[in-house]
This record gives sequence, structure tokens and C-alpha cells, in this order.
Amino acid sequence: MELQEKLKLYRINEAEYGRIQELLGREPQGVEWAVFSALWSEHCSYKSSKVHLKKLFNQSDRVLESFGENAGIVDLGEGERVAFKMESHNHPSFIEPYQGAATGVGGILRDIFTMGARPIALANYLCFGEPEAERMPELIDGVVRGIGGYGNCVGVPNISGQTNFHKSYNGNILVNAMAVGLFTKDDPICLSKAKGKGNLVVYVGAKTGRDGVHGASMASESFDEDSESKRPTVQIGDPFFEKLLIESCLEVMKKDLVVAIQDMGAAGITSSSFEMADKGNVGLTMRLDEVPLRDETMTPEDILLSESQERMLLICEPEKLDALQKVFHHWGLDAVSIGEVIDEPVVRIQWKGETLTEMSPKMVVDNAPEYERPYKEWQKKSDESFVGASDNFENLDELKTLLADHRGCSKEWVYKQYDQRVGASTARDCSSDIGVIALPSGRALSVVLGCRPHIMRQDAWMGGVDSIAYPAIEMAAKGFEALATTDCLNFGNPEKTEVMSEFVAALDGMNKACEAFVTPIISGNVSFYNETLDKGVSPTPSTGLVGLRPSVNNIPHSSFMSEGDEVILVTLGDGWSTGYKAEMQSQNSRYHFSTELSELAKRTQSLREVVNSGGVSASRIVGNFGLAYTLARMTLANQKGADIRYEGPATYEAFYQVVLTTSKDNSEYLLKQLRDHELGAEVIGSVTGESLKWNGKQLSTKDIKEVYETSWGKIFPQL
Amino acid sequence: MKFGLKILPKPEVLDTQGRAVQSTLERHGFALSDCHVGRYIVFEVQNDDPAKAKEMATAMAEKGLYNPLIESYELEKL
Amino acid sequence: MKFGLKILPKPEVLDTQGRAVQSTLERHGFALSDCHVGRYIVFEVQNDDPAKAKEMATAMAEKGLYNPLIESYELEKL
Amino acid sequence: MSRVGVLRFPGTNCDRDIWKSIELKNKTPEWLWYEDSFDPKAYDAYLVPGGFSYGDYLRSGALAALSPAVDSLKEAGELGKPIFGICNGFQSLCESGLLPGDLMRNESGRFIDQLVDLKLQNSSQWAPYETGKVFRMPMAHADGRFFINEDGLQSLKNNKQIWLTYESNPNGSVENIAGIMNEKKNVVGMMPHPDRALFDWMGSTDGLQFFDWKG
Ligand SMILES: Nc1ncnc2c1ncn2[C@@H]1O[C@H](COP(=O)(O)OP(=O)(O)O)[C@@H](O)[C@H]1O
Ligand SMILES: [Mg+2]
Repeated sequence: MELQEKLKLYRINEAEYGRIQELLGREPQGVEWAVFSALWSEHCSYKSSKVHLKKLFNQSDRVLESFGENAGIVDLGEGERVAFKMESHNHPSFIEPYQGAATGVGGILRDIFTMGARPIALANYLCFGEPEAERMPELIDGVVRGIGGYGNCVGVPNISGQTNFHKSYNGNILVNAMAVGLFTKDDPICLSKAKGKGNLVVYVGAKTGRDGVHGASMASESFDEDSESKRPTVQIGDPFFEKLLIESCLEVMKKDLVVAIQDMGAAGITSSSFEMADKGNVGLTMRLDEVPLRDETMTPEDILLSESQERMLLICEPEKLDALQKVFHHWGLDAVSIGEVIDEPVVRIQWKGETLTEMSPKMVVDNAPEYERPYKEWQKKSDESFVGASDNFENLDELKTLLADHRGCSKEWVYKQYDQRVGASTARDCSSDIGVIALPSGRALSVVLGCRPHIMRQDAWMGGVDSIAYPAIEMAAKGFEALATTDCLNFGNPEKTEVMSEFVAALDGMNKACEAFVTPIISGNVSFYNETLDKGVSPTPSTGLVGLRPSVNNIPHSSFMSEGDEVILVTLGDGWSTGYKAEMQSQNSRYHFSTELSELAKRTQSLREVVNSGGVSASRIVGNFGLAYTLARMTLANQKGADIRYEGPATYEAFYQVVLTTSKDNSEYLLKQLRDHELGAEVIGSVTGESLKWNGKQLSTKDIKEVYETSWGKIFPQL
Repeated sequence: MKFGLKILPKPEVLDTQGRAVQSTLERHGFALSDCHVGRYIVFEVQNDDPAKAKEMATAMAEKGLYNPLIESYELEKL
Repeated sequence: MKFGLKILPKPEVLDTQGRAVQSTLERHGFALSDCHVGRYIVFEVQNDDPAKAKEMATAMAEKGLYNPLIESYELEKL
Repeated sequence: MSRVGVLRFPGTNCDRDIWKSIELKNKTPEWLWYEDSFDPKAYDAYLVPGGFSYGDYLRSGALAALSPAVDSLKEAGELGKPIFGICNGFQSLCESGLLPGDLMRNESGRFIDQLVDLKLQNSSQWAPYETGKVFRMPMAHADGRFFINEDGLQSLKNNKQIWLTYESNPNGSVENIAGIMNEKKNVVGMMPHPDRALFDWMGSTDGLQFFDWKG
């Protein structure tokens, strides 16, 4: 093959090629091309983002594992710990929505149980294009079926999520999945650090096929006309097989039969083997010809690059192999030894007795390229002259148009297809603004996703702040303390200065907020090149936060509960955005935000304490589309209305406000509590009747429910 | 005119159902191999000209009855 | 010896998949009727005696590959 | 204290949930692995949990019905032992012939997770209450549309084998059927999940009343 063809096929540029020659002191040969192609791809090496990720705030006294491993781990106390991570599967989902989304869920689950944690919750963050965009209904249908099809079958409840729409996703949908796993008292944490000369390298799980060969490097490229021709065999997920893998892997770890374990994700066996050896400062031999194959005609290169699903690589002491295999056979799976751990720090890849290559994992992994992609200093667009005074909200029919829009209507069609309760631990499901799981200790764990793309589009820095502050405040409003964060940074082409500038600004905003709220980022994933024919997605750094509450009982609801309850508006910060409505109606978009993040965090903590002091019947952050829409949403569940008198904006979005309701008897006490904590709080009305009254104008709860719940079906009749 | 459409996973694509069905039947003492599970679709086309009808049936298969990324099909006249 | 098993829902059973497929195709402007969606299973039986092999294949179908309450099947030798 | 055998197939995923439910009622659950036949006399009652046995491949519950454990379960049924299948457990009992009829793809063609209200049509030892009582609990399935042919339906009615019905039909089941019994009334199955309605924080505690069986 011509050198130029080679470089194109393996997606290695001239400079990287030169570096490889330098490192090897010779030309790369045979499978070495595949190894470098995989491990130096954007997807595996984070070459465009590493320099910035290093700056992330990632520690707190609760953090047990942060980056480096398959997922981050936080300590909840009382012997309970959780591992969690979020990952994207954008490109595969655009090509084959069902399998793309399904294998995304499977992959993130493996990152969790490889560490020894039992998966207890899933959440998903989706971005679609305009409803009328080409293929869009089909893509939505496939993605939702895929996520449900995998998660429901493997038996992990999906308890939260977000579904966004914008034209910038027309050619690049985003499919991000988050998984959370629990370690109870005596569950060991297993790492991927290979060690122990003479220990065995054991291959477990599904046979290897041609699935996704060259997939990792493909996920590191923009789509263009000939993406068709580049298509690798579609990866097929088997949730049934994954369930068996979960049970068997957790069993061998509990029985202390494994020294180290790692799932085979992007770039399959290549990245697992090199990374395990690299972390342990040891070497490995791998007899590729002993890897179980689905297709006997596969070449060593195919095997190295295969991304077949539901496979694990583990290290096991020779005398424990029998016991290990017994467990896997019990679950109907195979476990075969394909190599050994050696002292010499090289990965020796063998094929039918001959050595194909022998490379130092340090050399390959630690020398992966790192780029300081050019970007511009960020100019915040905060406009102090914008004080969010009246947004001249005319009448409640405007509210109806918001409730009827695909961006504002119910997403029940989506989450109804997810099993939200398997495991019998779900205390709040997708219909609530936060997902909650009951822990064995009787405490409650919350999961909330962040990142509001319309705020990102106003200002990447502010959007970054919001992607942490918003979910943290949603948790506080329900009495939860946000503990840590995972993220999934979805951006366009990092070789473009504007894209890189937004990336850096968003990350800086997130990072400052994480420091202020003490929600370290302990795991995550970067997805660049979300771009088709030169059009990229608007910046979308989705986040997933987990939080803790001392008890699973008496968590405030999200809707008006009882006639006569007082409605209190709590203000935590000084800032406004013209918001989603302005963007939708392409009015000029402005915002300002002038609260110190440390102050915002302090008030958020105060809010949490007040909420947990009791008596709050319902709570909700003032979110997309502003206060009027938020209140309308609060009438849905129980069809209880409210009489509201409020002179401030109806549709502008505050940074930040929270609505609380409490009984008349308790409101004096609650207001005093709030004010003692120096939180701005005013009674804006009371729960009453069968309609939402806004300064005299009214809309019946029946109409609100009808338009909110039936609009999706009208927008997507084919679904 | 009536047609039957046999749809099977492409050989290079993992057939999750076939794998499960085969291993289960084997565990229950059946000697089989190379088991694959797909879909069978029958439908009637309003056109008496065999050539035309066949053309329409093929168009339907191509348009939406099978997924070319992961499946292959065979059309039979009934 | 290779066999193909065509499984279709019985006429008295409401075939929701068939209904869905038909309406999708009709939305795409195709004229069809009487659309039914079932399963197609292919497998190899280790026995060279055609009669014996057929017997084994039938046994597998009867043992559980189809459900007589809701489905009917047709076995074909490939 | 009564011993309860809980069947486990590859892909069963509500096994731990059921375990909790049984312990809440101070009974003793024990696992029964699908590959092993067991002594049908050894247990006072049997539960077949929900999930996706064999990934719901072929037909929900069809491959589970072929396992040795189910052969033993059939003997237990003959002996009149109380047997209760929930969701995928119900599907497996139908596929194995322990219960009449079968469960097919929901009319919408989609998986549905939602709260439902169930009405007790005929009392059983698994829910020994006066008929007409209404329970609220979640359902979560893709294949929950109960089907049985005309004659079958008639005999269900004649023998008072219709156990539970949906107050509003979510999946297209004939006659809103959510759960049924066998002729001897010792084997029952239902699609919704009493094992997911045990505590206030779950949104309902009505499920507790389904684990009060005699014996
Ligand atoms: N993809 C999804 N998966 C699960 N739940 C979702 C998904 N998309 C939206 N939801 C749920 O639907 C509800 C409404 O979502 P949304 O319209 O974004 O309003 P909110 O401002 O409350 O997030 C939320 O409670 C959210 O949990
Ligand atoms: Mg939300």
C-alpha cells in the first residue's frame, strides 16, 4: 500500500507518522499500524483535549477514584460507594440508531461493573434536530427503542434524562448515556492495573467479530459524503449476554479470583491490553490466534481493532483459573487464557507461534500526541444593562404555545419506553425533575443531568457554569447535596478556532462552578468532530451529577399537592436570560449574571438545609421558559391550580430561582428560615382551584394537561 | 399477488437470537448448528402483472421492510 | 442438512406488527394488503438421512420454536 | 416458617426484588437454578420473578419453559403447590402450559412503564380479598397483551379463572385481563409488579397485599 493511503486508512497524520518512526527507530510494520491508529486516535488518546482536562477540579474528601480508571468513585459513607460515568455514542447512533444507542448503554454499563460495582441506575441525554429534518422521526424512534431495549433487558432502571432539539443537531444527533453503580460494604473495588509475573491474561465473553473495525478512529472524524464507504460492520449489542457478564464478573470479583480487569471498549483488545500493562508497569504476551472468533477468516489486525461488544480482559492467578472458569461456565460464558503477564515491559503480540510485534506500552500510550489546538480568549457576553425587567408577557395563550412546542411538551413518550423501576429501588422516576434511588442504608441517591444547550448558545462560559449550577440547585430544592460530576463534552471540529474557543470557555465555566459547589469532575468523555459537511453541533457539554440525602422518605414532590398551600419564590442569584422562548421566536437574546459562584453555592447549601428542616410539600427550580411555564408544569400531576401575583418576568429565565410550596401554617416558619439564611423569599400566591391564575389572567389545569400531554403525538404522528 | 419475504441477519453481523436459541436447544439435547433467527413477512400486492407485482414487492422490501446495514433478504412468490 | 422454518401468527390473532408494517408502507405510498409479520428460523441438523433429519427438525419446531396457541409454521428443506 | 422457591433463569432480573418482598413477609426465599430439577414437595410455595429470561428471544418465556427447573415446577403444580408468576414469570408459566393463553407484543408495539389500577375479579390464595378490590402498582413490559382463543376465554370465565383486570386497558389484552389462574387455582400469574409497590417512597404499598398467601 502507498504510504499516503496507509496514513489515510489508519488516520495518522504526517507529524504523527514521523513521531512513530522516531519512537520505533524504524518504519512501523504490520499490526503496529493498527496499534498506533487505535491508541493515538482522538477517541482513545484525547489528544486535542488532554491539556485542558488536566486543569479540571477533580478531588474532594469523598473522591476515591478520579479519571485514570474506567469510572470515578465517590464515598457515601456507611460503607456505601458509587461509581459513575457518562459516555457518548453519537456517530454510531446516527448511522444505525437502534444498535448505536443500545451499544452505548452496554458500553457505559461495562465501565461501571468492571470496577466491581453493581449497576443501579441509568440516565440519558439526547439531542435531536428539528422534527421535520431528514430521518429525524426514524432516528428518535431508533435511539429510544435502543436505549430501552438494552437497559430494560439488562435490568438497570433508567431514572432520568433530557431531550433537546435544535437545528444544529439535524446532521449530528447526540446520544449520551450515564450509568451509576453501587458498592455495598464488602464489595471490592477492582482496578485495571495488570500485575504479577506469570499471571494469566484471560479473555471473557462474546466471540470477536469484525464489528466496528476502525470504529475508534472513525468516531474521531467528521462525516462526509464517503462515510458510507467507511462504514465498519455495525456493532450489535446483546443485553442478555451483558446481564450474564455482569453477574459472572461481579461473582469472580467478590470471590477474589481476579487481579485486574478491564472491559474491551473503543479499539477493543488493543487499548485494554496496552492500558492494563501500562498502568501496571508490566508486560503482557497475547496469543491472538487463541482469541475466540466469530469469523475464522479474521486477520490479526481485524482482531486488534474489533469492537465486538460484551467482552472483558482480565488478569488471573494460574491456580485460580479453574475456579474462575467454573463461575463463567455456570453463567454459560467462556473464559480462555490467551497470554501471560511478563516482567519485561512490552506487549508481545503473537500469532501461531510467531511474534508480530513487541512494543513498550509506555512508549505507545504515554507518547500519544497532545495538541494545544489554537483558541481565542473568551469574551463573556454578560450584559449588565439587561436587568430582566418585564418581558411584556401578554396572555396565557403564549404559555400554551410553549407547552405545545416540541421543546416544551411532555417527553413521556420517551421515558415510558424505559423500565424506570426494575431493581425495586426507584423513589423518583423520569417524570420527576430529579431521579432518586433508595440506598440499602435507607438514604437516598439522586441523579440529575445538566447542560441547557440554549444557554450554551448564548455564552459558552455561562452555559458551562449552568451545566453544574442548575442540576446542583435542582438537587438542593429536594434536599440533596450534590457530591460529584461526570461529563460528556460534545463539540464540533477542534481544529476550528471557534469550536476550540467555546470548548475552553465551557470547560472553564464548568470547572469554576465545580470548585464553588465542591462537585469534582471524576469521570467523563470527550466527543469531538460532531460535524457533518462542515456544520457542527452547538456546544453541548452534558453533565451528570449524583447527590445524597439522609433519608428516602418525605422528599418534596414536583407538583402542587394541597389546596391552600402557599407558593414561595426563592431567589438565589442575580441574573436573567431572555431564555429558550426568545431563541425559539428568534427575538434578540440577552443575559446577565453577576453573582459570585461561591456565594451562589453557599445559598444553594442554605436552601438545602431549609428544605430538609421540613414542611416543604413541593419544590421546583425555575427552568426553561421561565416562571409561568414552571408553575404550569406544577399543576399537571394532581390537576391543582394556583393563584399567582408576580410583577417580575413570566418567561425570562432566572439564574436562579426556586419555587417552594408549604402549608399555610408552616409558611411563616419557612419564610423566617429562608430569610435567616439570607435568601430572598416572597410569597407569590397559593395553591387553589382548577386553573393557573397569573395576575388575574387564567388557564385551566385541564387545558394545560391536554396541550402538554397530547402535543408530542401531533408533532410526531408517525411515532 | 402474494409474496413472502425471508429476512436474516447478515452473516458477518452478530445474530444474538440465533446464538441464544441454538445454545438453549443444544443444552436440551438437540443436535443443531448454524442457527439463525430472522423475520418472515407475507403481504399481498394489488397488481396482477407478475413482473410489475414483483417489482413493487421488491421496492417495499428495499424501502422499509429490512435494514440493509444488518440484514439480507430473499423474496419469494407465494 | 439445512432447514428453514416459517412461522406466522394465526389468523384469529391480532397481528400488531403486521398492522404497523402495512401502515408504514402505505404512508410511503405503497398499495398492499393482508400483511403479516412472523419469524424465519434457519438451522442445520446433524443427520444425513433426509427422513431422520426432517423428523429432528420437526421435533425442534414442536418442542418450542413455535407456539401452537398463537402461531402456525411451515418447515422447508433448504 | 414457610420456604419459598424462587426460580432463576439466565436473564431474570427481578429476582432480588422478589427476594425482598418475600422477606418482608417473614418467609424464607431460596434460589432454584434453571438447570437443576428440584423436589417439588420441598417448598411451600414457588415464585417465578420478572425480567428478560433468555433476553425474551424467540418469544418471551419460551426458552425458559424448556428448562429442567420448569419440569419440576410442573410437578409442583400437579401437587397443588401455590405458584405465582410475575411479568416474565407469568409469560413463562403460559409458555410452559402451567397457565392457559399467551402474552403477546403490546398493541402499541412498544415497551410501556406506567402505574396501573387493577381490579380483583376472583379471589386467590395469593390475594385473598373480596372481589372488586382495587390495587395500584407499576407495570413494565413490552409483551403483556394477554391472548386466548374464544373457547379458552369462555372456560376462563366459567371457572372463574380471571384473577385481575386493568381498570383501563394499557396494552390491548382481551377483556382487560392483567392476571389469571389455572383451573385448580393454585397457579396464578400477573403482568404488573406488586414487587415494585412495597413502600410509600415507591408511590404505592398495594403490592404488599400480594405476598400474604396462606401457607
Ligand atoms: N431522554 C429522556 N430520558 C428520560 N427522561 C427524560 C428524557 N427526556 C426528558 N425526560 C424527563 O421528562 C421531564 C421533562 O423534561 P424537560 O421537558 O426537559 O423538562 P425539565 O425542565 O423538567 O427537565 C423531565 O423530568 C425529564 O426527567
Ligand atoms: Mg430536567
